[in-house]
Amino acid sequence: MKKTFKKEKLLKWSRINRQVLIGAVLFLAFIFPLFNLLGWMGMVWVRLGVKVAVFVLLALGLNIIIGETGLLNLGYIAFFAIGAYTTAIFASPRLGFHLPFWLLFLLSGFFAVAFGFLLGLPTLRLRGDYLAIVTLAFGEIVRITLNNWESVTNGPGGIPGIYDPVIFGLRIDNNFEYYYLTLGLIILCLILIRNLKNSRFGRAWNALREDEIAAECAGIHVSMAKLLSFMVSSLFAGFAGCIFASLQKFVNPQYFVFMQSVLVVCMVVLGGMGSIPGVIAGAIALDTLPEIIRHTFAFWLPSFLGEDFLTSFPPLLQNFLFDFDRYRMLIFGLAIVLMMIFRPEGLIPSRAWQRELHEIDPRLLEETQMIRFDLEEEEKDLEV
Amino acid sequence: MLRLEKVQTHYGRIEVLKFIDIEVNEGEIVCLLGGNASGKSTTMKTILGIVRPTSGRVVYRGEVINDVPTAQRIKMGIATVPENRRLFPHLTVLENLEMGAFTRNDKLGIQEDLKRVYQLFPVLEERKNQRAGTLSGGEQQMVAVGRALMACPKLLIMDEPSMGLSPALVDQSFEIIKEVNKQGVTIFVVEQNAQAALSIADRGYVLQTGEIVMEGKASELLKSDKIRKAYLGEA
Amino acid sequence: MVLLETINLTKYFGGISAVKKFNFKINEGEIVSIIGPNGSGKTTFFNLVSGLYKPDSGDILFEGESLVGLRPDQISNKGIARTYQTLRIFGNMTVLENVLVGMHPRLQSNFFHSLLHTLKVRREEKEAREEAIKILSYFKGRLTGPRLNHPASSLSYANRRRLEICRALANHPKLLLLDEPAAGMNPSETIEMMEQIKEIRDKGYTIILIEHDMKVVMGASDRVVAMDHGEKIAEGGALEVARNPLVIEAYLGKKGAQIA
Amino acid sequence: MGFETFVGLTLSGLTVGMIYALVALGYTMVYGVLKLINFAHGEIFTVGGYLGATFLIWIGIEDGIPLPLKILYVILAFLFSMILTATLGWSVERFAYRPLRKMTRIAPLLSAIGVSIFLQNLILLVFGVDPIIMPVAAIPEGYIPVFGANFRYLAVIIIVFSLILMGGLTLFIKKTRLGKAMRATSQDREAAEMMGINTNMTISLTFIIGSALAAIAGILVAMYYGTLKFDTGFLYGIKAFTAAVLGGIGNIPGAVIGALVLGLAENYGVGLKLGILAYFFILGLIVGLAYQFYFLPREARKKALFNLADRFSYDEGSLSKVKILNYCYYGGWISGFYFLFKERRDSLVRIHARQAIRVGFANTFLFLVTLIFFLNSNYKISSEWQNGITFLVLMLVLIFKPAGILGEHIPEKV
Repeated sequence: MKKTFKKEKLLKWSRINRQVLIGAVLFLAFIFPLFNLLGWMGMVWVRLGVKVAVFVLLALGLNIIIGETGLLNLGYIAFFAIGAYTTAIFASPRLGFHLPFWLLFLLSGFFAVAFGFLLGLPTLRLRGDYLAIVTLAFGEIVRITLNNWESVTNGPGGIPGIYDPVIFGLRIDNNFEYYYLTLGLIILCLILIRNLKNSRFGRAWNALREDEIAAECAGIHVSMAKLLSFMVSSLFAGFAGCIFASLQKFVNPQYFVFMQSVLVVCMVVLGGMGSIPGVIAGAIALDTLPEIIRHTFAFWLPSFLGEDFLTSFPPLLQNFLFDFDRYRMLIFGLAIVLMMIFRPEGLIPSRAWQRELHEIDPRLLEETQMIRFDLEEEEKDLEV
Repeated sequence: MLRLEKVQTHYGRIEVLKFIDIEVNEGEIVCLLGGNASGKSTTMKTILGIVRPTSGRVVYRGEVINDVPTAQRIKMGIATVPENRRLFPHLTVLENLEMGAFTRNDKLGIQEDLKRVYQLFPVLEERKNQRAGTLSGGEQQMVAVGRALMACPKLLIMDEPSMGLSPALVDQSFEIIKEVNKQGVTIFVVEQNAQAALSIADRGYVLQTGEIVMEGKASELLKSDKIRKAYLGEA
Repeated sequence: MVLLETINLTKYFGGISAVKKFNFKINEGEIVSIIGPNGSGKTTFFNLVSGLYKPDSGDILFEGESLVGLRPDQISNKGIARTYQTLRIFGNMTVLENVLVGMHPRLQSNFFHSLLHTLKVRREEKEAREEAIKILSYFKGRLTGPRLNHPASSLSYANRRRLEICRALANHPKLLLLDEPAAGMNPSETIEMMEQIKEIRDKGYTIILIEHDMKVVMGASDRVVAMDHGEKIAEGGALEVARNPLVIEAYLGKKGAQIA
Repeated sequence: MGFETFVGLTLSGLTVGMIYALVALGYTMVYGVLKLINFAHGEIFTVGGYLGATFLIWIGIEDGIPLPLKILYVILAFLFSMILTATLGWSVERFAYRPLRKMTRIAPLLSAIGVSIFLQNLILLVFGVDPIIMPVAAIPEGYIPVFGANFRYLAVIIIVFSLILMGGLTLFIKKTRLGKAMRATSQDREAAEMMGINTNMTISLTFIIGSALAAIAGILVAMYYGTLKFDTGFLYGIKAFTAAVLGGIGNIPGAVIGALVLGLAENYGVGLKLGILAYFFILGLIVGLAYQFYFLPREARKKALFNLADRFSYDEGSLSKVKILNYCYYGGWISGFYFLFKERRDSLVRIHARQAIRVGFANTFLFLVTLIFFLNSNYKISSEWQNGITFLVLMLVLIFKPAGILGEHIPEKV
């Protein structure tokens, strides 16, 4: 009796804390650009904020595939590219189109989803690791096509001069406006994701992740469910691509290399597969970390400790701290490996994956589990 | 010959075996009974060295073998017929048998043992170049036993030899166990089918959720009420 | 009325027949047990009926319609649900969610409604939840209360089997395939399970049961079919089958027959 | 296009194919044992090439050095690189994969990607963005004229050397004690352990052999093209993986055949006009089918060719219809549709009719592709698309025939 009471109280607390935390994070996200107006922070950071927001959107989309449905998509950046190029082609002097933004936005999403459908339809019955390779190949094919289809994409030269979006007569042309636009989109997507997660579709995805055969025999159309999750995640990538292209005013195939796909996978994995706070934290951390490190050692610390405090460091370390960008992928690669070994559920884990990834060999576990759970069961029965 | 002394085993933090004592004497057939999840396979894996005990001792012929690796134990004469036989399906029968003798280096001895196995199971000689996966259940059981015998064991551990076999084959398989025992191999059978196991064993142990709850002569165990109730399905 | 009928059902695995010319019939409201040694084709038969395997020849008729060539989810939607010998619950989802997944095909809400979480969806979800709890309370307090929101992997072995049955019931199947529902249970739980199976039948479900425990088979089933090497070797009332010499030879053994 | 060009393309296709095969063997062996796509294998290949080239530069191989000494240097470079690369492969398995062996499948896969990124960036940091250049003196010069095409000595060496290595590997796996232990481990690890096989050691051995082969391939590529870049391995890795999948993963002869097919396809693809490619398309299909047919059990062979219905004893009613349906396999899919609608009550006929439609559809598809190729027979593919072809092949194989040409060899438990 006593024990359960305590537990309930604890649960309540954690729920309240969660709400407070979400509120705080949202508030921070809203007032973040104001720091610039107050003069506490350079414009660089607002710009970084927009970039982070775009990647948060991307990571949230990828999380639907990896975290919720348990499939690995290594060509995710291709859908981002399709969204970005759609915007670039239909809103730039390149081919002389200039579609209104809302149409462009929907069109970017639509093309990304359409390609997701085309890729997903034949491939989604493949085993997990094969699917990873096929998506990788798809990503590369998209990039190669963008690189070579010069009549439309201008090849490696890219498409410059993308028009600013205009929403309700408001012309979006500075970083603040982009920031709030993306933030709004993120919040919208979060609501949609939450709705889906709590619906029959979200449950079907989770069931697929857990046990495909049982899910199929429970009446879930496996290919349709997988295709749906593939398409929803492509949709987010398409949206993100649209914003990205408008923001940059320029796209070229170099943005959409395989390493970018891996970067987004890193965000999801390091943050915590299937956990929305984790994924957001992962995206923020991986995007800002290099900048923060560089700024810390190039500006902030010297201003406190004197210009040449770094010279006392060994040259290799100096090089590392100043030029963190070069070491970024090296460290992320290492981080993935270490993470998989020591904390596979990510920094802010979701409950489900935590258990999933800590499972021992099921054959070995079978009998131990039974014993353990039978014991727990007895305890619980006594308790109640 | 083999003695488990106060053996305790964990998987992670979960305790599976709780201080069990088991003794197997030279030339005996000893059976270990237990239902699902009682820790039978863990006991077997502990003896083979695939799972290491967290405390207690495993003593084999007077030596403590707690830290001896599996390969070494097989060289010392402990061989096993795993649960569900676990043959290598894409290797031929001959290759499967050879895998049993993996730890041995004496070519002549291996050849002799091969002959001995073929004598015991003439079918296997006919099928020696067939893939093991294409054999019938009974033949697979023969390969599994033969493969264990190829290690020239002094102690043979059998994990659920009756599992997945029809009653006729179960009888046959226990006949084989008796036959092997007559040739001087000590046998430790882990079984769920109490009836069949106790009818050929000399002594028996009963394992329940990681603890030995009963032990004694096989004939006595067969008569015990508790056993009849729990394992022979009598009300 | 005949609910499920198989005609000369045959399935080969690499030249060996797992199920061979198997003719089987079950009427509405019956409990039929299938017994036989391991590897005799019982589970293969279930897999054939639930669409995981495609038969090599023969036909499966469910309410007069053929099931051959349908996907497992289509078959499930026609009203056949099953459990598994090796438990296949969704371990990382809660007990309640497991049952809700079982309800998936019955829920109507479409994708866009779910995306927007409309009133209709909310109402449907609420009703689904209530019904799921009702189904879970078949097994008394074992799966309800605080355990509703526990992950399914934290359940005991016996409760996982019960949960699997609840998941199967969630789709309101006409036919329930239970694969060794009492495996791994202790004698008293086994007896309880037997009673519950009968209760479920009384609620209007038809049940095919694979079971090794002869007590359950004897106690619960209206008819028994014995299989060996993929073929039917006997059929009839429980006692009749248990006394059949073929069954005794292939499966029960002399001692087993005495117990039965 | 002259005949010489064709011969030249064939020879370079074979050479490149052999190199792919050396890398593909590493993938296929690891997949056979661990069911893991070793993403880092491509990077291990690069490291091998870099180490070999660095060694040759360091030892100062020059044109003035007498030939035997040159050969000695090159052999030393191979050994040096193989040993270090094998150590790298071993440690990757030991530290990045082994701790994850008991986790769900996505964890080791992600770890492998992590290792791949780590190694690639490590090479970038240590050796810089500029490609490493193989000393010219280390590359054998000269060529043999074959039907008017030039067959470089190096290419001859690559082909012969690779054949010897693959032969040796096959013998090793088929005949030796360790090779059998490897096969046993890949089929049932726990049972192998119970036989006294040190499975950890066997798995390490798989990685060591695979990495050493990759190192050889790396040096050979560096010699063949003269340079190596930090990200060459990524592409070679994917191509070799494609080869492994094309041949049927886990299947060692499959990896070799897949690699040769891919090497030839790439070279023909960019060198030839589409019309000629169409011929090879069909040829490849026939060769693949013939091979698969050849490896069927003898009894099944006859039945597979002529009468699918005889495979099992069907009941009388459906039998004749199924027999007719068999002609659909060869005839086309219209009759399949006909039967599907007319006899939709008969489930057996339905299954076969669907299959007939599927096969018919695939045949139609192939026919159309071939036709398009012929119609565009003047069109030449630009060489930039070489990688695109690989990716396309990979996607098509995985979509239409994931088991590969020779079939997968991933043992299931009994």
